[in-house]
Amino acid sequence: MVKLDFKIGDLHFKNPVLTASGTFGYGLEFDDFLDVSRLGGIVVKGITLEPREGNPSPRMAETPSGMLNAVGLQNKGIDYFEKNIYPDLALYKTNVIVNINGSYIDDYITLAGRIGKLKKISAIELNISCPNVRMGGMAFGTNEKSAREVTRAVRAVYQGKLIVKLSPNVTNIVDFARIAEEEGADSVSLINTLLGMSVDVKTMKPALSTITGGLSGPAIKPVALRMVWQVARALTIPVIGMGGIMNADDAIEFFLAGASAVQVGTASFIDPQASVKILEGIESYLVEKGFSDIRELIGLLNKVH
Amino acid sequence: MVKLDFKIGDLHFKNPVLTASGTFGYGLEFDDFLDVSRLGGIVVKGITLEPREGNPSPRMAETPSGMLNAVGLQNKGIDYFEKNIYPDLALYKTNVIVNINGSYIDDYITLAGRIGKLKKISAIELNISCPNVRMGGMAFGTNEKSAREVTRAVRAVYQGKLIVKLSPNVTNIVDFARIAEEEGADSVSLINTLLGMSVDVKTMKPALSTITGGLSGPAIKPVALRMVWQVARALTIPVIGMGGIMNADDAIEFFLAGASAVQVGTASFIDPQASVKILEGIESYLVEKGFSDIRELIGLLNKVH
Amino acid sequence: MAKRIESLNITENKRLNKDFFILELSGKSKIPDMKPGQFVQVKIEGSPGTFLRRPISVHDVNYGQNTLKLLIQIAGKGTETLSRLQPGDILNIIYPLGNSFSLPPEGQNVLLAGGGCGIAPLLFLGKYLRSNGFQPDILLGFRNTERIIEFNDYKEIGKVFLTTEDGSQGEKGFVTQHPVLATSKYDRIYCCGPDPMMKAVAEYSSKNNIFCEVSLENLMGCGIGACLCCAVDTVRGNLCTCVDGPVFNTKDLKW
Amino acid sequence: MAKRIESLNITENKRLNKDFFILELSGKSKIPDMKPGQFVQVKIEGSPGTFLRRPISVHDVNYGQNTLKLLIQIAGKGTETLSRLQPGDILNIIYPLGNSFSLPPEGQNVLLAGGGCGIAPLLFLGKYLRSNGFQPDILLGFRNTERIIEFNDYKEIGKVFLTTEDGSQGEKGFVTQHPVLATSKYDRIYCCGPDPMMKAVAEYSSKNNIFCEVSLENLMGCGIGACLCCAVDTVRGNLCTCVDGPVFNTKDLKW
Ligand SMILES: Cc1cc2nc3c(=O)[nH]c(=O)nc-3n(C[C@H](O)[C@H](O)[C@H](O)COP(=O)(O)OP(=O)(O)OC[C@H]3O[C@@H](n4cnc5c(N)ncnc54)[C@H](O)[C@@H]3O)c2cc1C
Ligand SMILES: Cc1cc2nc3c(=O)[nH]c(=O)nc-3n(C[C@H](O)[C@H](O)[C@H](O)COP(=O)(O)OP(=O)(O)OC[C@H]3O[C@@H](n4cnc5c(N)ncnc54)[C@H](O)[C@@H]3O)c2cc1C
Ligand SMILES: Cc1cc2nc3c(=O)[nH]c(=O)nc-3n(C[C@H](O)[C@H](O)[C@H](O)COP(=O)(O)O)c2cc1C
Ligand SMILES: Cc1cc2nc3c(=O)[nH]c(=O)nc-3n(C[C@H](O)[C@H](O)[C@H](O)COP(=O)(O)O)c2cc1C
Ligand code: FES
Ligand code: FES
Repeated sequence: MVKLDFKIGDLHFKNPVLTASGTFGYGLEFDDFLDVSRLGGIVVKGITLEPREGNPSPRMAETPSGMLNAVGLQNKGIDYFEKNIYPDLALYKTNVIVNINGSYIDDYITLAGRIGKLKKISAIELNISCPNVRMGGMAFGTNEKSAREVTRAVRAVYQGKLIVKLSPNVTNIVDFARIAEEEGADSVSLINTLLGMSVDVKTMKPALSTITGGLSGPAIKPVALRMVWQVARALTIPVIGMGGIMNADDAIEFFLAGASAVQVGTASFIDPQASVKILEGIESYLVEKGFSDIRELIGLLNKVH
Repeated sequence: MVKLDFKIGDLHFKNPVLTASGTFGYGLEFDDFLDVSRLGGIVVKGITLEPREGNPSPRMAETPSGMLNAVGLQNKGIDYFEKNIYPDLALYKTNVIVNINGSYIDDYITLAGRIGKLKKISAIELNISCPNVRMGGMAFGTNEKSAREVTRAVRAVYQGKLIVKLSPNVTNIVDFARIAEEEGADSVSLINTLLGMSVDVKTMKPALSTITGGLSGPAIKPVALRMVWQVARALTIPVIGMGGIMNADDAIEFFLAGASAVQVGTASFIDPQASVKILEGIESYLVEKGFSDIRELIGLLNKVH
Repeated sequence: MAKRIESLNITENKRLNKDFFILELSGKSKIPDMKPGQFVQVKIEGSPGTFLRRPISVHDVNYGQNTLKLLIQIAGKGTETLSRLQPGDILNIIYPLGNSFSLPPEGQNVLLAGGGCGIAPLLFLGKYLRSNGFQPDILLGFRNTERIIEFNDYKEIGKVFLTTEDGSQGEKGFVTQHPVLATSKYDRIYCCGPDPMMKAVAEYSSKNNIFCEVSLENLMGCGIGACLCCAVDTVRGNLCTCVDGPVFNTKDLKW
Repeated sequence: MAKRIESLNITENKRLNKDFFILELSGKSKIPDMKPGQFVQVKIEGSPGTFLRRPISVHDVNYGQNTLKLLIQIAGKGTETLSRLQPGDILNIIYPLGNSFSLPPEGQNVLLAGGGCGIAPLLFLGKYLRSNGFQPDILLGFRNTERIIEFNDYKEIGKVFLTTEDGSQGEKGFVTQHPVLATSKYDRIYCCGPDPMMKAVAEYSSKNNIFCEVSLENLMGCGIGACLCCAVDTVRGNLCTCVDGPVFNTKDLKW
């Protein structure tokens, strides 16, 4: 038996395969396909204080080896979540992490406070890719000052584990990772989607109602892997890697580059069982290569180079 | 007959299809496959003052819908170029643009001065993606100060048309485009490759000798298109778009987003005739849609939105 | 019925005309119960441009023979790749997905209206209605003779009326212009087809106070309610085409 | 010879064993003159993971029948997709590419040494040498019996010697351990195979002062000298495997 578990601080994960926010619903959508409790954890879809309708259709476009989305954080808000969704989530025998979003720092603070009261929620994933309304619409996660402020504010009110999810749309992602670590984050996760765009040449219109949207899927894997490698070398807190992971080999690339855990995103759309298949594949790989603990794999690339 | 020509200042291009630096050799490698003079122009491979051996093998890796390269500007230097390559290039009946690179601002200045003496070279493409040795290895193109300095320095010594090639590995590419325009560039071209990485899980080693490398091909098209759209809305000088253009439809997406011309890169590896096929495809599209001049297409998306 | 992911065998690929074909699939294990209006998410192998699955309606089900049919129009790379499948090939699908057309109250007079690949779910719906004691009329619209899809199977369900836009067969014009709408009185219309057709039928129904359900198309990321990419604007806010639909009562849609 | 890009027809796909197959291609127009050691860049259709072309050596040419053969080992997704090609299918290639093995001075004693898919260019080279009056010996190395590729065609060129690593056929060990190297005196060795084999042969040649050419493998972006991705470190600096090679004199290589 290979050891697969990992920890963020004292929070234990039985294995390092999680699902990425916005790509796995509330887990419940996948109950027909797999035993969600087998996973190391699930990150549920992005939540906001107030209900949000999200963006108009069309909200997605297929691109070479990837997809663009412009969902726009459609969700029913924290009240609904607490009342109607949390009770079901509480039944999962795995870590449930909530991805929080806001336009103002106060939104984040209130949300984090409310989530902090939900016993079964293991951690918060702080999504700083939202446009910071007070800072003129520039995303929190692409501005060092507001990234620091929002992390500090949430850290001050939230006692659980805090994972800061980094935006890849920056010159130097390591700067942002360092800020998160400095401000007391327990872990960082990366990458969120790359900002992209697609045009329908038949209609001569943008493919998305919002013109630009978030690019995910295998197309972004090389960029994601590079960023995880850079960040893992610079930080001491665990790094959760994601971006285009479709199979076990993809996940292993991230471990070798220094990720302590991975999140499976877009892959779940194509194969709802992708996450457990990846988990099984990682286990086989470790056995085949003669490792007894996944820790031996993590950052092996950094040790050699 | 549809009108396809475009201008950078008073420099005339018979059509808006160019080839991207580093992907079309010196054009000569393609003479067996197409009549290079049919193209609007070619941008020859990156040149430096001194000869460069480039990086060790392996220099490339395939990724989903893309490729990573770590060529490292292998070239024989300006002396060799002037003596042995320029005479052949001078025979092409199209614009020949030279992509210049350096580690110090002085390298760029000397190179630009020498290129300025070569009558047949229509323009310089200033590649600011090289690491700026004096600024601690951060690429010229990802630091506003050094981007400004190098553009200003080259502008001061070069009378021909100056195209600044922008790096996509920045938080806000529009800032860099504006700097280029402010410093007197006649055009900007974008995007250069995204910084990426790939790991061979069999050997547990990086796929490239340099660990990270430049991602090109269809995978990056959504990011490239988004950046071209952003930049074209912000500038008044012509924008040359590139990144994953494989066929005429891809090119048309860039025109609709605001590009005045396009460069075909990685596509030429898979089909050495890709550039002329794209040119023909653009022409058919315009005829089919009832346009008589490609100018009607350019930035149509910006006009609508 | 629980959703599942399964690799089925292609038992037949029947080409109907230049653009349409029917795939017959058969599974090793018993296929699940499906309801008319539901769809499957098809995985497309060997098509580099096709990254995501494609939604296709259930066209027909034969529980006795454990087979399932899909009627598919070649619309792009994905469907083109599917059109080249051969008996013996394998097709991975996620199914059954989505809600379904509602069963009318006893004795109602029902019309099924469809056009193009939108006729796909109507065969299964028609058979289902027949087995529940209804005698639906069927109104099919096509662009021209060349585009007509063989509809003999529909004749076993009820009377079939035909329109073509160029008048080359049946009545000339759109389905909403067919005289049967004036001569017969329908309580319900079930419609599936191109957007403009569904909108016209919805308008007709609304004017004449007829209950009308349509099966919407939309781009889909997942098909199971996880990605929220398939939003449709309704009086109850943004709903998912894939789990709240694809069948919607037209009075709920903000068209 | 000018390079060209062309779609050829598959006329045969012959499976040799679990891993190897031979594609025979035929063109409508006359195939160009090719030289032993040259290769083609193959476009792989319908393989989502395979973005770039794949380099494959010319295994055999029959100008009379206007056909060309490729001997291919299944190494990954691209070659796996090629292995499923059927007669009648089309294969787009760019060719002829690269330099070639040099012709020996008259009367020289020549050995062709190959292993695995590295034997591919040696058949064409052997036939070429024969037609120029040479009588090369051929030394083939394989891992084990299961991996042996049928080599009857090679017997028509010259004497064939065999090694397997496990000794299940021929001599046991690597090609450089075959006794023929001790008993015969060769003036030239042409070698193609896995890197360790070529290095061993190069070392043997260097020690015994034998002229030795190897055909290198490398990852290729373009195959025509445009991308500089296929660099090989030589005494003359970085050269391109695709245009300066794939054939190199081992004394030029910085191994
Ligand atoms: C619930 C549902 C049921 C469907 N049932 C059937 C059916 O039974 N038979 C059938 O032939 N088709 C059906 N469709 C439509 C089918 O999904 C699309 O035609 C198919 O996805 C196109 O894929 P492609 O790769 O061939 O085309 P692409 O190359 O992806 O696109 C070609 C063109 O089709 C449009 N398109 C792509 N996907 C969709 C989509 N999901 N809905 C509408 N337009 C789209 C694109 O915008 C583009 O203009 C259904 C769609 C939905 C949502
Ligand atoms: C000049 C030249 C001539 C060749 N001639 C032949 C031939 O006649 N017959 C034959 O079977 N093979 C030949 N090869 C090797 C062949 O190109 C590779 O096996 C093929 O590209 C693998 O593609 P794939 O998609 O199947 O494997 P991938 O999935 O791309 O890779 C599978 C494995 O093969 C390795 N690999 C991939 N491409 C190459 C390459 N170009 N060279 C070496 N290793 C590679 C990868 O690193 C990986 O470990 C030749 C290579 C070169 C450079
Ligand atoms: C449809 C969709 C919705 C998403 N919603 C969220 C979200 O609400 N919050 C968030 O932090 N990330 C969101 N993401 C980003 C993913 O969590 C993940 O960071 C990204 O998709 C890259 O991983 P992948 O390539 O494996 O999908 C979303 C992605 C997709 C495709
Ligand atoms: C092998 C290779 C070498 C390149 N060399 C250069 C170079 O020397 N100078 C430069 O400005 N860009 C270089 N580029 C970047 C391309 O010019 C282009 O910006 C990039 O590849 C994106 O376009 P594409 O996706 O169409 O290839 C190179 C790209 C590749 C793939
Ligand atoms: S397609 Fe994903 S929610 Fe409907
Ligand atoms: S493969 Fe491009 S230069 Fe050799």
